[in-house]
Amino acid sequence: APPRREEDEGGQGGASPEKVTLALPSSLSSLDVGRESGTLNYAVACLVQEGLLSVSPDGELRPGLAARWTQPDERTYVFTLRRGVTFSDGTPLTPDDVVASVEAIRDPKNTNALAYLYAHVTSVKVTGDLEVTVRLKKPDALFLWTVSPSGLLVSSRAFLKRHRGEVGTGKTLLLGTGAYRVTGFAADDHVLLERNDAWWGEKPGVRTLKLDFVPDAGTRLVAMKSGAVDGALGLASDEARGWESAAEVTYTEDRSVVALAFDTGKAPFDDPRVRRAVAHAADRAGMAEGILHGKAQVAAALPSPGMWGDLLPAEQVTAAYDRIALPAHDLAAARKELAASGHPDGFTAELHYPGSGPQLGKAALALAAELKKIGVTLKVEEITLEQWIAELGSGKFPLQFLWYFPTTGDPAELLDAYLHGEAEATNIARYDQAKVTGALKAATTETDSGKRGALLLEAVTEAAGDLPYLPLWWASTATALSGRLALGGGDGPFALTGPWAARLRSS
Amino acid sequence: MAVSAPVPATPLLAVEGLRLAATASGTPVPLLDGVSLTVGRGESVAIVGESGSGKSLTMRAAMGLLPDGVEVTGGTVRLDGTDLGTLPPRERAALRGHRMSLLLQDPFTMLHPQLTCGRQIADGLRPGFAAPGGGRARRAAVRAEVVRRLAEVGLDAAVADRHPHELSGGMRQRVATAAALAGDPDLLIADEPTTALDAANRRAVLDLLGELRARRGMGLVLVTHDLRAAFSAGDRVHVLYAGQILEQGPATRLHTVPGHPYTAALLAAEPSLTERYAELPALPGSVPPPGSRGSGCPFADRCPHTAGLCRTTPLLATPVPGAPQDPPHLTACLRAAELGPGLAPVRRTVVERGGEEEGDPEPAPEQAALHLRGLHRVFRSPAGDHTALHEVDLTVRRGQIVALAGESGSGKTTLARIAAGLESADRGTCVVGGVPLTAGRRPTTAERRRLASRVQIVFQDPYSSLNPLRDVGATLREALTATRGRLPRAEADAEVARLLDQVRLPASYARRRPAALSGGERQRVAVARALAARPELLICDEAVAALDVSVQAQLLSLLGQLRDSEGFAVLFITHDLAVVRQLADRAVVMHRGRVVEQGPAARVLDRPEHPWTRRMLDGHLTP
Amino acid sequence: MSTPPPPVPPAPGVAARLGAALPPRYVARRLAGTAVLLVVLSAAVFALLQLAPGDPARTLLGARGATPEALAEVRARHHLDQPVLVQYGHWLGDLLRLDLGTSIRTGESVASALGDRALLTCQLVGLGFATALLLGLPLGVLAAFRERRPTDRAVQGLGVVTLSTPAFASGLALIYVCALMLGWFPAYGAGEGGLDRLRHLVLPAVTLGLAVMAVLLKLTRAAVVRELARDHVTFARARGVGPRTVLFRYVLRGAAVPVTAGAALVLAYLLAGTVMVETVFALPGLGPLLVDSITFRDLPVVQAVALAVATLVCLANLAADLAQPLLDPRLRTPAPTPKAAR
Amino acid sequence: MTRVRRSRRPGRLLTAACATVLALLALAACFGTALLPGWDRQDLALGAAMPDATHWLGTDALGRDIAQLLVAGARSTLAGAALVALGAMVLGNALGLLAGYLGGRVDAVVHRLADLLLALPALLVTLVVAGIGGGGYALAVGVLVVLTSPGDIRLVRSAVREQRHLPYVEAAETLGLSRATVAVRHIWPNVLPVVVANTLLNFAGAVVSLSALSFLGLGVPPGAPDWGRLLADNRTLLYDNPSAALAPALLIVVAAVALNLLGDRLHEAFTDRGRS
Ligand SMILES: Nc1ncnc2c1ncn2[C@@H]1O[C@H](COP(=O)(O)OP(=O)(O)OP(=O)(O)O)[C@@H](O)[C@H]1O
Ligand SMILES: Nc1ncnc2c1ncn2[C@@H]1O[C@H](COP(=O)(O)OP(=O)(O)OP(=O)(O)O)[C@@H](O)[C@H]1O
Ligand SMILES: [Mg+2]
Ligand SMILES: [Mg+2]
Repeated sequence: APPRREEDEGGQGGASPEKVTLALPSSLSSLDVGRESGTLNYAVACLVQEGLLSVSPDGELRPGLAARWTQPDERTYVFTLRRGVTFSDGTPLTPDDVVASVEAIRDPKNTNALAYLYAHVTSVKVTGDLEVTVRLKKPDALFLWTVSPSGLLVSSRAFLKRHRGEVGTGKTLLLGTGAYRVTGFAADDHVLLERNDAWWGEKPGVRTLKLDFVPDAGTRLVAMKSGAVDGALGLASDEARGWESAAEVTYTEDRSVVALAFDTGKAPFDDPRVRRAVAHAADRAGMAEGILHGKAQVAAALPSPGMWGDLLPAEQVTAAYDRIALPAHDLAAARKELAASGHPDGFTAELHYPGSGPQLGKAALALAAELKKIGVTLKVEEITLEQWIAELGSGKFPLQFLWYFPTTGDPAELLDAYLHGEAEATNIARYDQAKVTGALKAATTETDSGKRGALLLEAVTEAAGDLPYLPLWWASTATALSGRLALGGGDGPFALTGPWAARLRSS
Repeated sequence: MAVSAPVPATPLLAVEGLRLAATASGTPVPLLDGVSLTVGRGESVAIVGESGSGKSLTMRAAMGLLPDGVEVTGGTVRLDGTDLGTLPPRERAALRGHRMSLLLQDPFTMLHPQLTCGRQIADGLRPGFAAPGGGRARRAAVRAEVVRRLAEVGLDAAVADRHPHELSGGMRQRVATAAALAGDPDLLIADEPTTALDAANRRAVLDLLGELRARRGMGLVLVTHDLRAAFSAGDRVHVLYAGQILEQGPATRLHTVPGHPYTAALLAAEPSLTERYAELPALPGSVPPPGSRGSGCPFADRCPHTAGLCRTTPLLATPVPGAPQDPPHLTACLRAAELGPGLAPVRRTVVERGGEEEGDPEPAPEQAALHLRGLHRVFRSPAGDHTALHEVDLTVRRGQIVALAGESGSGKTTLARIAAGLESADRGTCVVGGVPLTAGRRPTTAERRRLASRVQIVFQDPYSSLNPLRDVGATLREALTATRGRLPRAEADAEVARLLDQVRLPASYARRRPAALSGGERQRVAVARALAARPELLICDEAVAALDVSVQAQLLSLLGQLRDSEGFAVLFITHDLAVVRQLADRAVVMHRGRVVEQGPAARVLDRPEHPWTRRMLDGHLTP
Repeated sequence: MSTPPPPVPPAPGVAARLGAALPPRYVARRLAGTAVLLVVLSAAVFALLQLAPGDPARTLLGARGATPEALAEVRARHHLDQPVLVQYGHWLGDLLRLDLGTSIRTGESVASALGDRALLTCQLVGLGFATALLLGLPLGVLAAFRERRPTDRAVQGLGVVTLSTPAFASGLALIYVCALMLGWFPAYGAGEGGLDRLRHLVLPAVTLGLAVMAVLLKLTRAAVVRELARDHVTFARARGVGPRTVLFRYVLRGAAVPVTAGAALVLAYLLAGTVMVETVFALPGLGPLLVDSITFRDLPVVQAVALAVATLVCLANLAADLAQPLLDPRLRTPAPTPKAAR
Repeated sequence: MTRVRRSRRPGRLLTAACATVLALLALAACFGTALLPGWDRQDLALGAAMPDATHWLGTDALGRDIAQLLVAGARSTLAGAALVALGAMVLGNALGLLAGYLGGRVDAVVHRLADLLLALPALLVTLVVAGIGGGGYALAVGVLVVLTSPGDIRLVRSAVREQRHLPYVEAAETLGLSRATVAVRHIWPNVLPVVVANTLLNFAGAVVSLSALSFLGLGVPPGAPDWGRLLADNRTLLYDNPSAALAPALLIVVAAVALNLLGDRLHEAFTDRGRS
């Protein structure tokens, strides 16, 4: 007989199943987000550990482990911890644990993936009974995001000391204050989570949560159809379609963006007409519709609308984005632009994509097919993720994919990295325009969120005309749950950042 | 058609009108055409016939062990009056081992290499022979019985724990005999039990079989293509030819007054140990293959006495005129009465050719066709070193025929291969037709090229001596090109025709593939290939051993004639001392890697000095 | 039969027989050969670091934090500034101390990352091998006994189809049929140990077994056909040895030599198959670890897995080698030949 | 004891069927792209569509017609595999002839090497070497050639060793022909049928191995109409449009089965000839 899942605890009406098994599409080899920082790692770690601040499903920063925070000056933040919080092993949370958690990230021996976020932090100190004070070298409008779960997941000093360098493995697991505690982890197999009854938040309905890693798409769907799992997280859009017959699928914008990056300092893409020609050749609507099955949005800029969260009203962003007129899919126009460019007879370029992003590969092939019609040869090649990351900053390839998952809900994260004339390491388009850079600089020190938003939006619209990047789409992620389950509390772009499983309920 | 003569009471084995056909290709091809024979209790019956005549199939049919693709199409096989053909397979299988047993030809493949000899003998013992006690007692009883069986065939008890590869060929044949007799059968069929053995062992194994038969009172069928073995070991002899029995009768009668031209021809072709004949009268042609046999006498095409009726009248066994009735002497020859004494063996002229005399002076090394001094060769293997040649001295003069005889494994082939440049000596000198070969390494291509016109070799196995993919012409042309340089096509073709003519083959054979040739014809092509190089020395390594007497006679005569016309020397390696007598000027006897005796052939054969030579002479079978 | 009963020497004891069957010199030579092979393979595995494009130090650091200090530290730790041979020596030394380094990706010690996965993979390979044996051997014998008849053709056809189907495709098919349609077995995962583990491994093992079954089938069929055509089998039948004994003691015994030699090769196919099977069935064995580690250029882990596989292969070959003289007395050192009594 | 086949007819039919399948595949490989000039036409708006009258097997994610892709893909699928098989044949025969005929030290080295390579799991080694070395498809094919060759080496070597001391070979030697001539002109032609049979088997193996590599992400470049790649790419469509995934799988299996059967049959025919 097929493996039966546990029967519902109380049958109908808001009660929740005792045990829920969900499938994750890729496997985790470590639970420590500092080691392996894929989006799914966050989805697991956020159930166990918390940051000083938390993020609402819509991307608003809210109190987390810190009940309050103040900013006495531009470069100083003071956080006051929630009272009575304990780790799942029973020890109370102290400010020192927060300091230790930051230290662990900054420990050069650890080569923690998040260390770069703390590069401009001067000190983190315990300044009171429940108080932690952070000082920065220079003002940083994004700093509060750094201490949200995307940049800081707090563990205890004792735990970190005991398991230095081994946190997140099957032996040591994780220790946190969150809604769940990890009771078992087998790399590439599963994570077992048990409700943490001492959690300060609203009591989660599901007692035991098992996350199974099922990398093969076909097997994953069979698992769902045969009832071995109750749902899945993080399905790719082309796969999700198949799930619609077996489960309730919800698509949520995940803030990630896919764009083409032109090296504006290198032939042939130093010629704006060439860039426009390529943009005219790209059938962006077709990609979103065909390759992503309509589950993505044609992008107008790098930051997705959801990134503007509490900076600007959504209508203002939409209106501004609507005004951005990126070249439409039009081969005749593309030919014309190319003819007028310095490469009227076409050229040859390479475009590499990471194996973990097959949809990028398909987009590249679609583009290549169109470019071929205007006399441009595009060689598409699949490479490993690591190789792709290494190539990104190397400056060797004038045409590249930009595939970015923001960790914050602030557009500056993207804009500062990719449009800022002085951001040499990350600005792969080597785009340097005084007006844009100026606006971005001004936004860094601006404390009023509305004004900051306006400055950033100005940078975006200003850069759009130069086309250093051709934004292709803003993607969404799919969550599938069997009809019996529902994820309450909204499905905004930050739905999986935070203790999402605590909101699982029977439907 | 041969019909069995009336035999008193029920014989042990009675085969009547047995017909077999190969059914693999759809249309059945007759292989046996009404073979009848009987074996009485305690009687020894020999079946002789050339290769392919159907001897083995007859016996397999009797055992019920026909290979796939061959089926019985008529006739009966009775054991003690029971028709075996009507028995269910299971019951028939139960008879094997206990009522009748079969001993195969090759002692080297007949025993399972991974089982001890004792085990294999024990497997054939009757299940009920030992007391029904369990385990240890039973094992001890089995072991005691195995040891007893080994003693019966003259082997030590220690052999029980040996694996076959640790024993010599003769010993293996004895073990196999013990295994075949383990179930105490009433009838033992031995299919060429001695063919793979050398002369000394051959005699011993035949003697052993005869002795066991007498002691156990069982029937024995001896299948062989060796006339001497048949006549020396069988009470009665059946002559099988192309799937039919041509003659049957008491061994002594068949030997002295054959009733069929075929038997007479076979006897005439047999060389003798004691006399050299001016010529060995050879039968022309070869056994017609299955599927191409007409309705009349299958021997008609080769028979010197063929009349028109012979080709159309079906065979019928009739008593040989003037022969005694019991046991009967039957012949299938239509003209037996008419030919009468004309069938008696041709009186062959005995010659005493001078050959070499004892005191002839040694030629200088460069003048000899082959000059070996102190030749030494050791084969090393993980199992230990084996000295195949031990300080061998040997000279072959130009134009001389030297026979090299010796037991199996005495180093004859090794010597031949070294002389032909296929193997290297460890030390010693080897000069072939004036070309010195360096000890310790195999000759280079350049050396072999020079050697090619001095020495050529013909091997034992006719079936692999020609490249199966090339026709005869191509093979000979290659030999011509290799040794004499590229010739114009027409000239080469003429030369090929001449070579074929030299070995008495028609020129049309140039277009035949080896598969379309008989064994004797293949050996002749091999000789032609060797002749193409115009060598000074022709080495024949048991070149006639695998052939039937009739074909052997053809080849021996051919060699003698060619030596006379072409003037090359021959080093002729053989087991068979009668062949030595017939062909050789000089005889050399080897034993365990040493030359133990050499001298003029007549002297060595008539007045052997070394005990081993005498043993070989004793081992020689005489009818 | 009047021969007086000859003295019966006792049969040699088990120890003596084993000693004769597995001569110490032969064993020593095979062990030495395996050791040499391991050294060669380990050198090849070590060379992977050199094969990876770019600076080995950067490769070992991974994509993160290639600061000059970190680079210097890696160079020192792996002796990268010394000649390759010295590096290899150090690496080998570490290896012998079972220090396989730390994973670039997880920071975990490689040895501990390998532990459970190796166990699972071994279980899978073992079960797969058992499946292949249970299917391949009897079918091979059956086909040989029915040589060129319909049964033989059918069995061979089955073998050819399994041989021609990529393991991932047959895996998906089995999941679809046995897990989804029939619901007999779970579709994925390794289960929780014991019987549950076994239940979870049935489908993967069958997938794996089917993929290599054909190899064994072919080997067995050919060997048995060869054996059946041998004189000693005909001779055994002709002297009334029972059919069961003929089959097991004569035919199969003879076929065992080539089949065991080939069975070691089957291991290579099994190991290659596990990568796909483990991926399809979501089993946390060495296969996915290898694939992921290759994707992420986690070289220490790749090297460790490669080494584990190489060791397994060497040991299997050693086992097959040692089995040969046990099965085939012709490979043993000969005992002195007894002489005929007369 | 010679065993003879019972009836030849069903076997012949099967062989004919295999040969027909292979001929069709070869035809598709040679002229597929020429016959279907529009095989790579994309229609993004269509996306992965279900089969209908114009697209018999539906379309893939790029809106390409799967049926046409499969026909056009015969070349890329079979070419790689053929390259592996032929490369292994050339390498295997050269080394096998050398080792078998020269014997001695050369033989010992080649023999050991072949044994070692044979014992290695080819797919894993290819995965590791091509994955770490980053050489992509070409390197993968190269590695597979090397790892496939030991079968040929052993085959040729043992055949040569078997034949090396046969009288006809030694007779050629006593005629003064060079060793190379003897090996190539006399021995090799006699080994050739087995070699050809084995090459067909290797070909089949390579089709399967390369599809496995595609599955694991190391196969031909993206977008190529390779069957393995199509199968791997369309796997996610299995439950929407099964034909998209099943058709390439079926083609792989059919091609491999046909090659395997033909290879087996050839082998059998050769051993028959050897027996008679
Ligand atoms: N399995 C078989 N299928 C078809 N023909 C066969 C088969 N076995 C033997 N023959 C043919 O039957 C004929 C008789 O064969 P058989 O083995 O009985 O000859 P033989 O007298 O024993 O010869 P030899 O002295 O060579 O052993 C031969 O022409 C042979 O080709
Ligand atoms: N290549 C070899 N390697 C190892 N031992 C060999 C080799 N060739 C021959 N011998 C051994 O050398 C000895 C002499 O063999 P050789 O073939 O010369 O004997 P022979 O007199 O020709 O025997 P036969 O009459 O059986 O042909 C035999 O014991 C044989 O086992
Ligand atoms: Mg015979
Ligand atoms: Mg010899």
